[in-house]
Amino acid sequence: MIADLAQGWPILSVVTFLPLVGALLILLTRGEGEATERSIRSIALITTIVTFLVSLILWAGFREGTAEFQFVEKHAWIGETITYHMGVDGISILFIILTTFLMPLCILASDVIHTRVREYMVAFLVLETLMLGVFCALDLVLFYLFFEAGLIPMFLIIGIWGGPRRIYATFKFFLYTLLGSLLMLLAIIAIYLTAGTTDVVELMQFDFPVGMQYWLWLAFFASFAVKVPMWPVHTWLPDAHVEAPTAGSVILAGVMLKMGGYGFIRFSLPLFPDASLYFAPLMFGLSVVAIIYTSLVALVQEDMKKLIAYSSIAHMGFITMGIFTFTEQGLQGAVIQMISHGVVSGALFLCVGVVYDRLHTREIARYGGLVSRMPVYAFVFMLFTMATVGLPGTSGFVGEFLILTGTFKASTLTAFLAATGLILGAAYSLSLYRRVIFGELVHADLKDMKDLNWREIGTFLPLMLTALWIGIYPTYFTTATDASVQNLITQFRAKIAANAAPAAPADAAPEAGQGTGN
Amino acid sequence: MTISALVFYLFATITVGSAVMVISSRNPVHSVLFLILAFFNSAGLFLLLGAEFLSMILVIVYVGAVAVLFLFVVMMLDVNFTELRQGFLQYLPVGGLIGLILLVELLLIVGSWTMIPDVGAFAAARAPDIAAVSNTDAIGRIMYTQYLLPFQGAGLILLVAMIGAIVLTLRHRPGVKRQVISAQVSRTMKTAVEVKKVQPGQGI
Amino acid sequence: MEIGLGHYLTVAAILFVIGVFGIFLNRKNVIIILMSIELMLLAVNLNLVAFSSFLGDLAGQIFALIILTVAAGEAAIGLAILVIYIRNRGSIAVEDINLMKG
Amino acid sequence: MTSTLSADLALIIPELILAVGALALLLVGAYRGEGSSRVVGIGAMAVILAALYFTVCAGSAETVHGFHDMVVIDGFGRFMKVLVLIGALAAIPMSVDFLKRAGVDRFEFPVLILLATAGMMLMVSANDLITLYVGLELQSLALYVLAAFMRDDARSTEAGLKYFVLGALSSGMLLYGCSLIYGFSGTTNFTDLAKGIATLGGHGASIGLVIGIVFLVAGLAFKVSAVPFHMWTPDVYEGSPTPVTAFFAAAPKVAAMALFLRALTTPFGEITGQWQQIIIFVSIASMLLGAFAAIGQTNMKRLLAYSSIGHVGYALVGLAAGGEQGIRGVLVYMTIYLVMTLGTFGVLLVMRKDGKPVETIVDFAGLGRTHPWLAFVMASFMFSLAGIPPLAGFFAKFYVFLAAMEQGLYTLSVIGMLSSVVSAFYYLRIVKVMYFDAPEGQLETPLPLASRIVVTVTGTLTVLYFVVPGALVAVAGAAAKTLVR
Amino acid sequence: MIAAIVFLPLLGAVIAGFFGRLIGARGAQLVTSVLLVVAAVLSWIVFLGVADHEGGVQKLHLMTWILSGALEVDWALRVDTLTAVMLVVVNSVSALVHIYSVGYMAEDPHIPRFHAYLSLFTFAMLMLVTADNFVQVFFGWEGVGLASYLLIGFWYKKPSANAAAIKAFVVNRVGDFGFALGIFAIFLVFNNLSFDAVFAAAGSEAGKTFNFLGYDVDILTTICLLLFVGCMGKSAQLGLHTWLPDAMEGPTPVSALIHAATMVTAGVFLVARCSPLFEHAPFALEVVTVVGATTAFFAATVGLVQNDIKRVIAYSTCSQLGYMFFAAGVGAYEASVFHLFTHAFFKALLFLGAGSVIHAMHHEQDMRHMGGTWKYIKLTYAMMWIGNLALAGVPPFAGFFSKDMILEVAYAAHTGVGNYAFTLGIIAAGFTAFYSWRLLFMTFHGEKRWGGHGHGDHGHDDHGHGHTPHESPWVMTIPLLALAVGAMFAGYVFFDDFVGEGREAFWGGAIFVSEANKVIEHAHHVPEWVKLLPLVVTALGIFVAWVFYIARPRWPAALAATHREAYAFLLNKWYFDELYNLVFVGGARALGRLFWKGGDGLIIDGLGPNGISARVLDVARRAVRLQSGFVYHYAFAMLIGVAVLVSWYVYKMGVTP
Repeated sequence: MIADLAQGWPILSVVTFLPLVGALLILLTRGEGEATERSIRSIALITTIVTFLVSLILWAGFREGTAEFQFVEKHAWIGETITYHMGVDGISILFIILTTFLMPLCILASDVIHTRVREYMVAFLVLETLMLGVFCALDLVLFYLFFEAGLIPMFLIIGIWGGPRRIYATFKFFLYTLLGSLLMLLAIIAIYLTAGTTDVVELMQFDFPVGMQYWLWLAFFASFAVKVPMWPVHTWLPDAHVEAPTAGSVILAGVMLKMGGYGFIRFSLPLFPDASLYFAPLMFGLSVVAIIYTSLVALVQEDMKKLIAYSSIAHMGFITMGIFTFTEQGLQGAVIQMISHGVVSGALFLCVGVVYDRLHTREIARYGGLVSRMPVYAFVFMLFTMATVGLPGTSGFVGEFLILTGTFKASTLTAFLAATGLILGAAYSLSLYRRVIFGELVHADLKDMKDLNWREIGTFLPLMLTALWIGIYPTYFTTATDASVQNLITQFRAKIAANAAPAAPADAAPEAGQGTGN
Repeated sequence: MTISALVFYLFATITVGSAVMVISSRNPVHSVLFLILAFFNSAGLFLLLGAEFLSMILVIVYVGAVAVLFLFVVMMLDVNFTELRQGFLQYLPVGGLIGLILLVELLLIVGSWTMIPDVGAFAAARAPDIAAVSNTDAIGRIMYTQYLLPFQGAGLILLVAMIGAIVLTLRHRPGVKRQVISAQVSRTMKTAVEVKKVQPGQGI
Repeated sequence: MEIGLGHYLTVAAILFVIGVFGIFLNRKNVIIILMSIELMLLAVNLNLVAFSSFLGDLAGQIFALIILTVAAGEAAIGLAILVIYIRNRGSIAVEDINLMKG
Repeated sequence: MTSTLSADLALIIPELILAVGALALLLVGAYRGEGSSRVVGIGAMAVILAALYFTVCAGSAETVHGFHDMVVIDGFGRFMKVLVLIGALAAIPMSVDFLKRAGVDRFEFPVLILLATAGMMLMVSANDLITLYVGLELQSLALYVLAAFMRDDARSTEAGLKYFVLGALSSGMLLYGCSLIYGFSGTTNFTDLAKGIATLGGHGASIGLVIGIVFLVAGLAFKVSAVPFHMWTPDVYEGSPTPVTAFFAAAPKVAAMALFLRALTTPFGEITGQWQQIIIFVSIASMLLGAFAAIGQTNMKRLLAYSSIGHVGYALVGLAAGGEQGIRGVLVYMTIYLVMTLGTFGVLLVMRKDGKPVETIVDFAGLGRTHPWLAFVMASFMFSLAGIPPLAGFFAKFYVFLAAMEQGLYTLSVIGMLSSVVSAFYYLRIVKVMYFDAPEGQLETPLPLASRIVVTVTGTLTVLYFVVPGALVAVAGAAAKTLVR
Repeated sequence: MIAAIVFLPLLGAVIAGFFGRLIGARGAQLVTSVLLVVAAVLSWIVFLGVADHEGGVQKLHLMTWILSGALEVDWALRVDTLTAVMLVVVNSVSALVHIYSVGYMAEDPHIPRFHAYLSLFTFAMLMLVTADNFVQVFFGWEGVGLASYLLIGFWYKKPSANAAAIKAFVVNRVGDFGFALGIFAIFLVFNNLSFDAVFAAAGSEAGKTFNFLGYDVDILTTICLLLFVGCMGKSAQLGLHTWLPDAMEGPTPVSALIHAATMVTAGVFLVARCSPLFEHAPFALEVVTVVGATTAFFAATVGLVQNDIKRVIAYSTCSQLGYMFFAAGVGAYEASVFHLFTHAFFKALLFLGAGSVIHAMHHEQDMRHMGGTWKYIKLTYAMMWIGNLALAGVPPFAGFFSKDMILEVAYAAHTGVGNYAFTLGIIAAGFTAFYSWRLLFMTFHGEKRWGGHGHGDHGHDDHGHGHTPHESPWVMTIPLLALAVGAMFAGYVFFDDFVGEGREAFWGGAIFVSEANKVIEHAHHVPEWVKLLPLVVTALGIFVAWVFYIARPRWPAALAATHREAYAFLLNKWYFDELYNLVFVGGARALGRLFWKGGDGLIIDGLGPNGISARVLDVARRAVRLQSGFVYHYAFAMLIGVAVLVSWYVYKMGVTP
């Protein structure tokens, strides 16, 4: 029934560009003052909710069990070869839902913004379109367009509504990301010149020469690694997070970081399998360093957002590690972890936002003992803290568990080192929680803190339910991705084998097969 | 050593020498005069090369117009020239070195010139036999045919120069009385003559 | 000793370099710079005429003619600009032409 | 090639319209005297529109040579001419208001623009070194005057003087190069040069010829303001009246680039290997300098000057790549660059504070709050200049680097990308000033209508270009095909 | 029924947690306690069913949990004998603790929260013991960790409680780290994570090797050792024990439930559950034995000198867990679980008794401020006696049966590690007796030290120290009595089923014992002196305690003074905490700071974005300086440009025509 609704119209384009319509509507509003502001908020909220609902129709119409792209739209765009090609498979659809799901919550959480509301909402809606486009695009140039364009609204969001050091942060964010992306652009051009197309579906059938793969892989790596961000190109993230307004942080952590991981899965693996295999140890190394290093750094942070930002880097380290295991568990784990992290870290930033809105500081030492004033908040915060710690039953566990399972297959040492992240993660998350929520209520101004209001509870509730849902019944999500991931791995193995066969069949077998159990 | 060679060296030496003086003499008026000298000698060189028309044009246009214009401006501008020569040598070493290198290279390059084997095949405007048609005549023949467009273009350039010079320098000073011919011509009796009845015993 | 093309080209090259010299060695007088430009154009003309003569081709002379014409216009414009500049600043020292930099 | 004069004249109808129109308007102005600038301006726009009409619609689509092969009319030329005319067309209305307020609303201004445009048209279709020179000088002389047009303004006259002196020097170099080319190949005609180089083989590419090309390139690089022949640009851009700067940055640059392309491609296409290195060198130097030197500028016009130097560097990447793809890249780049530049200067011209035109970056502070639409458009231009998708500037870069990568110019491409990150920094700074800083002072209202129209049109084109990017590319591709045979 | 047993506590937790304010403290207590009692009754029914050999293995598939390729994990409940034993232990103790808490926590403002936590804990523990795959065990494993964390930190205003809570969680995480790796290794090797499949295939993997961290190692040994790391964390074995004493910061019922009877025994449970794996990994078993024995000894020595009443019991727990492990290590899993079973009763009894004392003393925990209280709280006093007797292994109390069994199997193993364990076990038994009666004497006998003097130096809430101790209300004493019954009779009643002749029928495959493993058989036939020796050392221990704390009260201080260093060593728990704080906590913080300020700040940002932007600005400044404004400079630049290009071509092409 609902499934049929999704057919017969360009639903992907509608989902993608619906927020733009909302943005236009907001631009058409006139005047200043309370009433206008309220109507702007309502338009934004309604737009994002409608987008979410449409994306749910998409979700309902999605057929599981096939690796093919669905809801495909393809129109000539730049000439004949570079097309407007949209489509989703089991991997990308989750990100679309994640994005549309987080957006209304962000709009809700933005009630505290009172300056330049019109621009704020427009920026967010435009950003939503661009993010959705990234996950729908099946053409490299189109992808790049969305991928890069997202910088603009984010730049403004951090820069206009951000904290005191917002200029530094937003410039760092923008230029860092731009640098990586431009190298990817060159690689896209090289791909176009070599393969004669930028269509992802066609490219997946294309075999790049192995020598070239390395360069292309590195160029894509430059972009995605910055976006993820991987150590050592991660330093923009803490700054950006600290300065961004709450909703900006949520989107940044919840969706934008995922673009990097998504990129690795969507492009690096299927397009450059040999290079991916070749560089997998590098990815493992960097991921492990990210996990341990940033966890340790998170341990000594004094700013709540910075701590969570560093923890994000560590979590993203798990993701990059999982992707390059080339195992089903690793890849699915990475996807689940990305979704989970999107929900959980987004929620954590919202948690920070809640107290920030009340006290206007994020310094951990300024808090303490909040539980006696804000029990509901303490509960919410606890739940997400546990999710980020990776407690079984929450979403955080499933992703990390699958990733580590996959990683253990690929490299026991990597898994061993990465698993120390479990310990460190617990240490910094709990110490944050303790310092903010527990202890004696010493600061006088905390005595007047109000507990969550209904709007805030309404914001958190869906997130909590999702975090638990993924934690308790992740199969719902893994079955969606299953066919795509399996196809990805099959293709990957086939390509590796094909390329290795003429040269040296002996040492070319993917490492993933080691171990007696297989 | 033929006469023509001697003449060439004479002209060449004077040209180069006066060119040096143009840029190094202390008084701009002297510079202009040396420039004129250089032009004259170049005209001589042109003659040696058989370009009689250009030679004359050089004298007429350059000496007669451009150089005089320079002289005019130099004289017109009431600038104290006495201190205008200092600091000339500050950049000489480096500049001189680079200039010298460039010069040597240019000389090497022009020294490498050889007659193109089949020049007639694609030359732009093959010169007619000098015995049959004089240089001026030959130039005139192609000037208005083959090279009509650049010739007209050059005309436009002169127009621009004229407009430009006027736009930049012409000033209507307020308070200066001017003759407005059209106004004079268009005067009628009505506007020009006012008839007043003068009452007896009273002034106007 | 036959006077060949090389001789003329040498003279032209020297003139050209002197012209260039005049532009950047001169720091006190803009008018000299304008004259240096005339020297450069003269050098070019000499080049063209010499080539024209030795190639037996009139295009070079036509080119030189055009250059002569244009140079006259150029001189007029240059001097006009110079005149208004001096009206504004009261100086023609090259070193003073330095309102804008960086 | 023999042809009747009337047939030849028919080829250059747009140029004739411009020249004759300029003369006619000169008479109108002279007759009506002071205060006729408005009428003359409107007339000039009409003349340009007529020229535009004949450029686009009249004439055959084929390549035609005329005036004893002194000019060539082809798709490439037509494309560039359209750009030039658009640039000129936009410059006139934007300047009228400005000059009136500055007290120099003289009717010669539009006339000079018309004449300069005629020179540019000639440059674009030049097929001979002599035509090239004549066109170039026709343009340059008019521009020297325009730069110094505010003759009572010290900076304007200084700009004029600098531009003139250095321009003359560059002309000298260019001419020296022409003379060498002529001497070492025996002809000034592009078609013949190509033929000669092809038939003479090693003789064709003698050292003298190559050095001639070097001098020629130096002269042309000056006109497009490529490093190291760029030094005049910041000073002249800053000093000249703003509408003149807008005009400088738009039309002459396009024309000079067209000339650059034709003068290197048509006659010397056979020996691309010889001059490619110069272009690569110049291109890299321009991109880097454009990126670095603009950082820390406080004057908007000066910043845009450096920015334009950088953009020339990017356009030259396409030329360095050469071939149909490369030329197409340059054409696309110049088109988009023209639009962005006109728009940016349009914004600059719209703004006046305290009775003075706005020039410094600080004046943009808080524009996002006081004039959201203007700030939005300006921000779009900035992001577009930085090459951020989905704005037009991205596609511009995309096509030149596409060509460069195709030719295996990887180092050049990477350097280009890196420098575009650096340049993004200062573009962002302007956005930052507009959106993140608190407003200072009020803009004078009402904002000039003409500039607002220009801003709106160019802004819309820049923002919405991504919707149908293929059209321009197709046209540019067809145009490029006519140049590269 | 199984589902009811498992999910009733969860229901209680949810009701008490979310609607605590609605139903009030009384309501929350009532709901959770009743639900728990129901669950406990149901567990006994299940247990008795199993004990009557009616059940066998029951499985209840709830739903799929994780499904990713070959990895299939279900939510499922599995009941066999081992589970049934654990169900009984968990639910019984938990129910009693719930009831006890009604009294103990009566003055606390957060009663619903406390009861919610307790029930939540119970749920997690039940999930752990009913798991039918490793991941679900892990779920319960971490779940109890969470509940433990919440309960230890229940008094969130006390910094020490918060610190202890985090410590408990993090140290447990260290164990979980090993456990998780073990699970990954199992999946790698067996491609499956359900108990049935893995255990069925275990035999065929024996002796094979795989690559781990670059070394070729025996598969099962590695897996078992990794799993054992998890067990060490949860069961506070030497090295990862530091959290347990600190966990005493939590309310006493919590200590009784979590840190004595249930959660800490999860490690033992896991070893027993994984007996099919351990049986094929002899080296791993040896490690288990050595660690267990050492812990038993170590904790006993530390227990000798502690002054906090709960800490003494905590070390005692630690020590007893050591016993259980070395029993398992020598292959007597049944004995191990038997001790677990009996220990649950008497240790919970001791804790609750101690709680009763503390309650009576108005939250005074330091034994040096007690003494002479037996007259005021006679019932508690009696309960403590029973508990101590059971703990010390005095017949016929429960501890006697299980503990002696363990010592006997250690002896009967006739291996090096077995003898090691036996020796240390005997010594620890003596120590156990000593510190147990030391506790008893210091608390209940001697002079009154609680009369309001000398209290200035401790930091507990010091309300009402001057009051006379009073007996606890009936809600607290009834659980004590119930547990006392268990502490007295659990050993005797179940001896036969657990480790006696009926054991094979009783366990019915829940515990796998290889053909060659006849250690329990042998244990029944050890020499007499082996059976008597524990009793002798126990008696000795009690006697020494009597001498020190009743007959010659000055001796302990004198002894401590003469052996100052040894005393300090024991008092400071062998300096484990100091070492860990220095190395791990301090190290991690120092490294974190180094990476943050040095790595991120100086190196990455310094060389990266900030450094590059600074260089860019330098270059920009220099580039701008070139633009001097002088025409001749500009001309010069052009000239140089041309000269360079010309020179380049002259150099490249030469000047030959």
